[in-house]
Amino acid sequence: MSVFTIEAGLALLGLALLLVEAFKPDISRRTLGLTAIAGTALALVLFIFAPHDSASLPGFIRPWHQLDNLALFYKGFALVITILVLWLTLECAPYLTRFTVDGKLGEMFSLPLIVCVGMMWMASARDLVTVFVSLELVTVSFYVLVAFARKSAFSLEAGVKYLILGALSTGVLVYGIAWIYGATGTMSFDGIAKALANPATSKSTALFGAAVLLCGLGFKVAAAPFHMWVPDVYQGAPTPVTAFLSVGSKAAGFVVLTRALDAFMVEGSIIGSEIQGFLLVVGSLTVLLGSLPAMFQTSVKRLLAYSSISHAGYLLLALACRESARFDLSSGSVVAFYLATYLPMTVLGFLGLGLMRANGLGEDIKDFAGLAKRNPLLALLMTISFASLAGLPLTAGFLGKLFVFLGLADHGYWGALSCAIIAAAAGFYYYFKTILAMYTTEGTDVPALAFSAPAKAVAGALALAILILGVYPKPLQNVLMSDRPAVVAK
Amino acid sequence: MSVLELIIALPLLAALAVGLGAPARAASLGASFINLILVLATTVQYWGKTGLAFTYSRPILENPSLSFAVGADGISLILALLTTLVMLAAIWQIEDRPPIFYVSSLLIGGGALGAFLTTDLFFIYAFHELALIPTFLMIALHGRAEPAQRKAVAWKATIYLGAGSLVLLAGLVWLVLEFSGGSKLTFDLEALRSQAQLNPLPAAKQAQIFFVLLLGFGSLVSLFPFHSWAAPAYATAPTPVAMLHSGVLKKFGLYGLIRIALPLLPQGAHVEWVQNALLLMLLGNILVMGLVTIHASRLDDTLANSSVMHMGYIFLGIAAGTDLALKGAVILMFAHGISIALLFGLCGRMRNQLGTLEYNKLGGLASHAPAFTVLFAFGTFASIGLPGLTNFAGEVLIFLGNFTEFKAGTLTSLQWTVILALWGVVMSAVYMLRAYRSIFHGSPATGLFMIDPAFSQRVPFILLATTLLVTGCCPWLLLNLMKSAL
Amino acid sequence: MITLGHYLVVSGMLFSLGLAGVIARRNIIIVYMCLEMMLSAANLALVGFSRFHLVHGLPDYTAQSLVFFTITVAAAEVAVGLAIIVALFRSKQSVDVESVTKLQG
Amino acid sequence: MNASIILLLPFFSALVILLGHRQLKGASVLISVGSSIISFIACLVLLAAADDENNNKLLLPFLDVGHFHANIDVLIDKQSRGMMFIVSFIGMLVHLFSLGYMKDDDAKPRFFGSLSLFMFSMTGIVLAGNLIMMFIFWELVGLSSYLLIGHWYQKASAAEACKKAFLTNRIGDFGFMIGILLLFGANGGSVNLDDLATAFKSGPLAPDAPGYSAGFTTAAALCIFLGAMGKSAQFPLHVWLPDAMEGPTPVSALIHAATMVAAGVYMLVRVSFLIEASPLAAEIIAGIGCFTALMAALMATQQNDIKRVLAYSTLSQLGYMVMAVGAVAMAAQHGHEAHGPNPGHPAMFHLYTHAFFKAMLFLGSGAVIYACHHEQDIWKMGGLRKHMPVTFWTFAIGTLALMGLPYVTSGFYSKEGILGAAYDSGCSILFHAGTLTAVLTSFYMMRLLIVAFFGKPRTESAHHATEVPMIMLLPLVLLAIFSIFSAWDGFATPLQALKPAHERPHTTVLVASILAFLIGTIGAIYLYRGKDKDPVNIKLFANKFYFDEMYAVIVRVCQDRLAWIVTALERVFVDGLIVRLPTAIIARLGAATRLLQGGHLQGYTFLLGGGVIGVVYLVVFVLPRLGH
Repeated sequence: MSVFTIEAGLALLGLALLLVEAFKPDISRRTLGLTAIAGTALALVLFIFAPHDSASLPGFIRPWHQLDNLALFYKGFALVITILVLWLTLECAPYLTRFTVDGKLGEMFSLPLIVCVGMMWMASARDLVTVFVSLELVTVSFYVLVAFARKSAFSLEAGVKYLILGALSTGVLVYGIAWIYGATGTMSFDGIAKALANPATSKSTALFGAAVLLCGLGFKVAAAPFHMWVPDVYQGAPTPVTAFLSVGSKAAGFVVLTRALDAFMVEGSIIGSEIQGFLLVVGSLTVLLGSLPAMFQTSVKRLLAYSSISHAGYLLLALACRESARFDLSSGSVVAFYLATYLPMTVLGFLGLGLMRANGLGEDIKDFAGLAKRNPLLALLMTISFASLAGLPLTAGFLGKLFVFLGLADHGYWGALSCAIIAAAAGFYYYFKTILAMYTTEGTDVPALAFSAPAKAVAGALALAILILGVYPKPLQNVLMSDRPAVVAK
Repeated sequence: MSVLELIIALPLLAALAVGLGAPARAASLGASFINLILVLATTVQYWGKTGLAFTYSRPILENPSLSFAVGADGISLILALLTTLVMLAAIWQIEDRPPIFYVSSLLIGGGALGAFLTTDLFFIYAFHELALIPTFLMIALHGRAEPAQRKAVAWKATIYLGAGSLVLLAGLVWLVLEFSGGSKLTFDLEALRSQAQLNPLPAAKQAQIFFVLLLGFGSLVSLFPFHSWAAPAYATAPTPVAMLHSGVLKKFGLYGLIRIALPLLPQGAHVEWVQNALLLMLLGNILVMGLVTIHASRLDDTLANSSVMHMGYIFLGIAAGTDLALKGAVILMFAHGISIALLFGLCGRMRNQLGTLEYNKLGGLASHAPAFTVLFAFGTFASIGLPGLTNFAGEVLIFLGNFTEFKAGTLTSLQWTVILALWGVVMSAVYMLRAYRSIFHGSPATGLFMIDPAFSQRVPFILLATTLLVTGCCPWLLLNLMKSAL
Repeated sequence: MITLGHYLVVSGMLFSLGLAGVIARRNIIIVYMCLEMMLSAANLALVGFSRFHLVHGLPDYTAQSLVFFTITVAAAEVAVGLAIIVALFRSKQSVDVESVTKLQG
Repeated sequence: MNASIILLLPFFSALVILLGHRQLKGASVLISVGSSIISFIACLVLLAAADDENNNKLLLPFLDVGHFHANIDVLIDKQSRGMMFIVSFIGMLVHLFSLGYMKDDDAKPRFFGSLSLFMFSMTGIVLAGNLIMMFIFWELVGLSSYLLIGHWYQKASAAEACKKAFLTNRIGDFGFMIGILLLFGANGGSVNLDDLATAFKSGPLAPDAPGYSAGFTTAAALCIFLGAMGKSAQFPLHVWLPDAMEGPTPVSALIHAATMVAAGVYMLVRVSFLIEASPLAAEIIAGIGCFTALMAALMATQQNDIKRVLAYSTLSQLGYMVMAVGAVAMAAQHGHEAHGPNPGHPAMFHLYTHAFFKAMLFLGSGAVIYACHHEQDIWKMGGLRKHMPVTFWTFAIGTLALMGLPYVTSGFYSKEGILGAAYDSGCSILFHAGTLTAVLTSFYMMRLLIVAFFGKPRTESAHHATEVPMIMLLPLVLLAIFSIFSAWDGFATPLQALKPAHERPHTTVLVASILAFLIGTIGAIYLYRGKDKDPVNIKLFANKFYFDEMYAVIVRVCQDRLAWIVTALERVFVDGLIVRLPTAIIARLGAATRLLQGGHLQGYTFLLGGGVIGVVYLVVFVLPRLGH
C-alpha cells in the first residue's frame, strides 16, 4: 500500500466521520474520538511499514509528489501530532463542549484528520500548486477549528482574526507564486531552482516574487512582522487547536519553507544572498518580537504563543545557515531536528494547560500557583516542558538551540547570534516565571488536582522523550541525517 | 563504565528516589556518604598519577560529535572531593525541612560533580545548568526573606547567571568552531586541546575568545562588576543552597577557566588588554568588595560579600597563569569552598536559633556555645588566610606564582596588583574579626539564647573544619594530585 | 498592443486596491470582498504570465490550473468565512472590525 | 629529631587540649605543662649538641611545586639555639606560674591550650629556615596572641584589644609578605635564608651583580621590616602592645614581653644581610627604633597601671633592640665589622637579657595583682614590700636589671652594648636619644618600685595582700637569678647568647650608661618618695601622645567612611549600570513591542500590509545593493 493511498484513506475517514456526525447525532463523542484516533494510529502504523520511495507512488501523482526523507519525517510528524491533538481534544471535551453551539464536538474529530492529510501532502509537494492547495486545505480547516468554541467570545474573535489575516496572507502567497512563475516560467521547485541558477533569469522579478511569496509563507510560520495574529489566535482558540496550530501548522509551514528555500538558495542562485539576508533580518526580528513581549504576559497560553513566535525565529535563523563548507550541519536537518524536539515540549505544555482547563482552572500564571502541591507530577512534567522550551541543557530544547547557535557562529552572523542570545535570555525569564509560580507555596489551600491515567501516560511519555532526546539525540539524528537527496536539479 | 559515572549518577538517582517518595534524609545522607567514599577511593587510586584518568566515553551524537565522556585529573578530583564533602555537610545539617531541600541539595551536588568530572564541553555546560536551576528555585521559594524580596533576589541571580551562561555558551561555541578539526564539530575537550596544540590561534584572536569566556565564566563566579547577584542571593538562600552554591557551584566558572580557557588559549590571558581588564576586574573584587564587606552590618551580608571578594584572589592566580599560581588557585578554590560552606552552615544555624544576624544585636555567644564558637573560628581564620588552614596555602602560592618572573627594580602590572591585593588580606581580617568580635566576644546580649548543637549536628561542621586543618597543615596532599604542570 | 506589462500593472493595481481596502475598511464583509479582490489580482497575474509564457507555441497551462484552484479555494474560504462572520454578527450584533478587540497585549 | 620534638610536642598538646578539653578536663593542664617541660629538656639537649654549621634540613613537607619548595625546615645555629633556650625556659616558667595564677579560672584548658599553641608557633619562628615558614609561624603566634589576649573575651576591652593586636599585626604582615615576594622573585624562587644570604653576598642580589637595584634592596628590606614593626610594636604600629595587657599577666610576661614581641628583632637579625645591603633601610630602621624607644619611655613615665608601665617599657626596650639592628647595619656599612670569633649581635644580646628580667617583672606584677585581688593601679598599692617580701626582692632585682645597675645586672651589659652600637653607627642622634631613653627608663622604673612597694598601703586590698604561693614564687626566683647572672660569660656562653664585641673601648658609652642610671634613679626618688598621688602631670604622655585617638579618626575616615561611599557607589553604579539599566531597556523594549499587539484587526492588517511592502523594499532594493 503506497503512502499516498494511506493519505487518501485518512482523508476519506475524515469525511466519513464528518458525515456520521452530521447524520447520526446521537453517536457519542467518545466513539467518534476513539475512531479518529484509531484511524490515525492505524495510518501511522501502515505508514511506517509502507514502501518509502517515490517509485511506490501511483503514477498520476508522481509529478507532484515525492517521498524523500524530509517528506517522510514530516508525514510521520503530522500523524503523531494529529493523534496527540485528537486525544487532547477528548481529554478536554467536558470543558470544550460548554462553548460549542450544540454541546457537540463532531468536527473537532474529523477536521484534524483532513488537516493531517493536508500537512502530509504539503510535505511531499514538488511544486507550488500542490503547496498552495494543501496549504489552503490546512488553513481553511483551521478557520473552522479556531472558531469552534463559538460561544466563547475569545474563540470567535480568534476565528475572525485568523480568517481575515489568513485570507490576506493567502492573497499575498498567490500573488507571490504568480510572480515567481513569471520570473522562472515554472511552478515546480526543481524548475525554479534550475531557472534561478541561470544568470539569464530576471533578478528583480525573481526577487520580487520570492519576497512576496516568503511574506505569505512567513505568515504561516509566524515570522515577524507577520506574526501579530499568533498571540491572539493562539490564546482564543480551544487549547487542542492551539497545540495543533503551534506544532502542526508551523511544522507544515516550515517544510514548505525548506523546500522553497532549497530552490531559492540553490547553488549559484542569483537571489541566494538576498534571500539569506532576508532570513537573517526576519529571523532576528522574530526572535526578539517573540521573546520581548512574552516577558510581560500573564496568561500562560498567550505566553506560549509568543514563545512559539520566538521558536519560529530560531528556525528561520537555522534556515539562513545553509550548508557551510566546514561543518556538515545542513539547515534542513537542523530545522527538522528542532521541530522534532519542539513537538514534545509544546504539546506537553499545551497538554498541561488543557488538563488545568479541564479541571476548571484558568490559564493565567497565577492559576499555576501552588501546582506543585496540588499535583506534583503535573508540576514536574510542566517544569520539564518549560525547561526544554527555555532551552536548558539536558533537555531536547537545548540541542536545537545549540545547533542554531553553532550554525550562526560558524557563518559569522554575529548580529543575528546576539539577537538569538538576547531572546534566549528573555526566554529564561518568562519560562522561569511560570515554573516559579508552580512551586510557590503561598495561598495553596486549594484542593488537589487529579487527572486520568492515559493523560499521565501520554504526558509522562512526552516528558521522557524530552529528556531522552536531550541526552541521547543520536537515534533522532540517524533518522534525520541519512543522506537526503538534495532537491536541486543541476 | 567508569567509576566516575557512578559518582555522577548517584546523587541524581538519589534525588529522583527522594522525589518519588523515598525517605528523604536517609536516602540523601546515604548517597552522599557513599559518594564521598567513592571519591576518596578514586583519589587514592589516582595518587601519584598524572594526566586524565578513569576515562570513558559514550557517543550520543555523531554530528556535531557529542559524547558523554568522563575523566578526571587532579583538579577535577580535588573539586569532586570538595563537592562531596560540602554536599554531605550540607545535607547533614538540614533539620526538619521538606524533602525539596534534600532533592535540591542532591541536584546541585550531582550537577557540580557532573560538571567537574565530564570532559565534553556539552556536558560540562549542561551539568552546571542543571545545578543552577534548583538554586534559583530554592532561593525564590524557601529564601530567608519576604516572598516579594526573595523572588526579586532570585530573579536577579537568574538574570545574571542566565545571561552569563549564554555568553559562556557563545564563547564555548566559538571555541568549538575554531578548534574542531576535520569536517565535524566536536565538543570533546581532549580533541579540542590537541587541535589547539597543533594549530594555535593567533594571539589577538585568542584574546578575543578568552575575553568572551572570561565574561561568561566570570559572571558565574561573581567577577566584578558582574557580582551584584551574589551577595543578596547567598544572604537569602536557604542554608544548604548557600553552602553548596557558594562553596561548590561557584567554583565551576574558575574550573572552566583553568580547564578550558587556559589550555586552549594559552596566550589569550596574557595579551595586554585582556590581562589589564582582568586585573582591573579582580581588583574590583578584592578592594571594592572588601570595602563593601567592611560596611556590612549583618553576618550573612558579610559572608556573602566576602565570598565575592575572595574570588578575586583565585582570578589573580588565573591571571598570572604560572604553574605555581594555578595550583594555588585550585587549592584556594578547594579551601574557599570548604570554609565558606562551613561559615554559611553555621550562619544558618545561628539564624534559626537567634532569629537575627545583626551585629549590634548579637554578642557574647562564646559563653553560651563554645563548640559552635570554635567551629566558627575555624571558618573565620580560614577566610582570613591563617597558615595551618588551607586558604593560606592557596593564597601564598598564588602570590608567589605572580612573582616567579621578576626583575629586580621593575614591577609588572601583575605584581602591582598582587601588592594591592595583599591589602585585601588586611581588609578580610578587619571584617571577619569585627564579625567574630561582635558575635562571640563581649558580654552576652540580653534576650539571646543559643546553645551548642548536639554532637550529631556538629558532625558536618567538624568534617569541614577537620578538612581545613588537615589540608591546611599538609597542602602537599592536594599538590601531589596535581603533579604535572598546569 | 497589450503586453504582459499591461496585465501586470492592472493586476498590481487590483492587488494594491484590495490591500488598501483590507486595511482601511471597517466592515468585515467589505474587508472580505477586498480580500477576494486580491486573489483576483493574483489570478490575473497568473493568467497574464501564463499567456505570455509559451511552451511549444501554446500558453503554459500549469499556471492556469493554479488559477482554477485559487478560485475553488476562494469559494471554500468564503463559505467558511461567511459562516464565521455570521456567527460573529449573531453574538455581537455587529460586523465592525472594532468589535473584536478583546484579545490584545 | 630534637627539633621536631620541640616543634611538634606543643602542637599536639595544643590540638589535643583545644579539641578535647571538655573530655580531658584537668588533664589538659598537665599535658600543657608537661609538654613545656619536655620541650625545655629537649632544648637543653639541643644546646649541648655539637655545632654543625648551617644544618638547614627538612622537617616536614609543606608546599612542593616543581622547583619551588617551601617546607618546614629547621635552621639550627647559635642564634636559634639561644633563642630557643629563652623561649622554652621562660615558657616553662610561665606555664608553672600560670598553674597558680589561673587556678580559679573556668577556662583553664583553653588558656593552657592557647599557651601550647603559642609555644609551637614561637618555636617555629625560631627554627624557621626559610621566610615562608617564618611567615607561617609569624601568623600563628599572632593567632595565639589573639586567643590569649582575648582570654577574658567577655570584657569588651579584652575583646577589642585582641582584635586590635591581630589587625595591627596584619598590617605588618602585609609588608612582610610583599618583602618575601620581592625576595622570592629576585632570588629566582628561593626564600631559604641560607640561599638568600649567599645571594646577597655573592649571588644575583649582590651589589656587583648585573641588574643590581639599590631601590629594590631598600624596598625589600623596608617591607620585611614592616613585618617586624608589627610584631615588635614599633612606631607607628605600636598601639596594640599596651592594650594587649588585657590578657592574663603570665601571657603578658611570656608573649608580650619576653618572646613574641622580640620575634621581630630576631627576624631582623636573621635577615641582617638584607639590611646591611641597604644603607637607607638601615638608617630608617635605626631611626624608627630610636624614636619608638624614646617615645615609649616618655609615655611610661606617666602610666599608673602597673602592667602598662611595664608594657611601655617593653615598647621602649624593643625600640632599643630595633635601633641596635639598624645601628649595627650602619656600622657594618661604615666598615666597622665586628671582630672576634662568633661576634654576638647587641640586639640579640639585649633580647636575651631583657627576656629574663622583663618576664620576671611581668610575673612579679602578676603576683602583685593576684595578691591585691586584681588591682592594677599602682596608686592603690603601696607598702607591699612588707607583705610580699619575696616578690618585692625579685621585683627589685628585675627593676634594677632593667634600669641597668652598673656591673651587677645583666641589663647593664646589654644596654651598654646597644649604646655602643649606636655610638659606632656614626650617627650621634642615635646615641644621644638612646642615652636619654636610658635616663627615662631608670626614672619610670624607680617610680614604679617606689609607688607600689614603698610607703604605706593606700587601699584595703593592698593592706590585705599576702605572699603568693610557692608555685608562683619559684619562677620569680629563677628568673631573678637569671636577671643578674645571664650576662656573665659563664652563663651566656653555654646558652649561646654571645656578648657583642666592640671595636673600641667605649669610655663615653660606659660613663653615659652609669650617669643615665644615676640621674634617672635620683630623679625618681626625689620626686616620688612618700607621695600619695602623682606630683607630675603631663597629659600628653599620660594619653600616649593621643595615638589611639588619631588612629580611631583615621580608621573612621579612611576605612569606614570610604567603605560607606564605595558601598553606595557600588549599589548605584555597578548595580545600576550592569543590572538595572539593561533590564530597564529590555523592559521598555518589551513594553513597546507589546503595543504592536493592540488587538485591533485593522492594526494587524496594516502591519501585515506594511510588512509586505517593507520586506519587498528590503529584499528588492536594499539587500542587493549591500551585495550581502
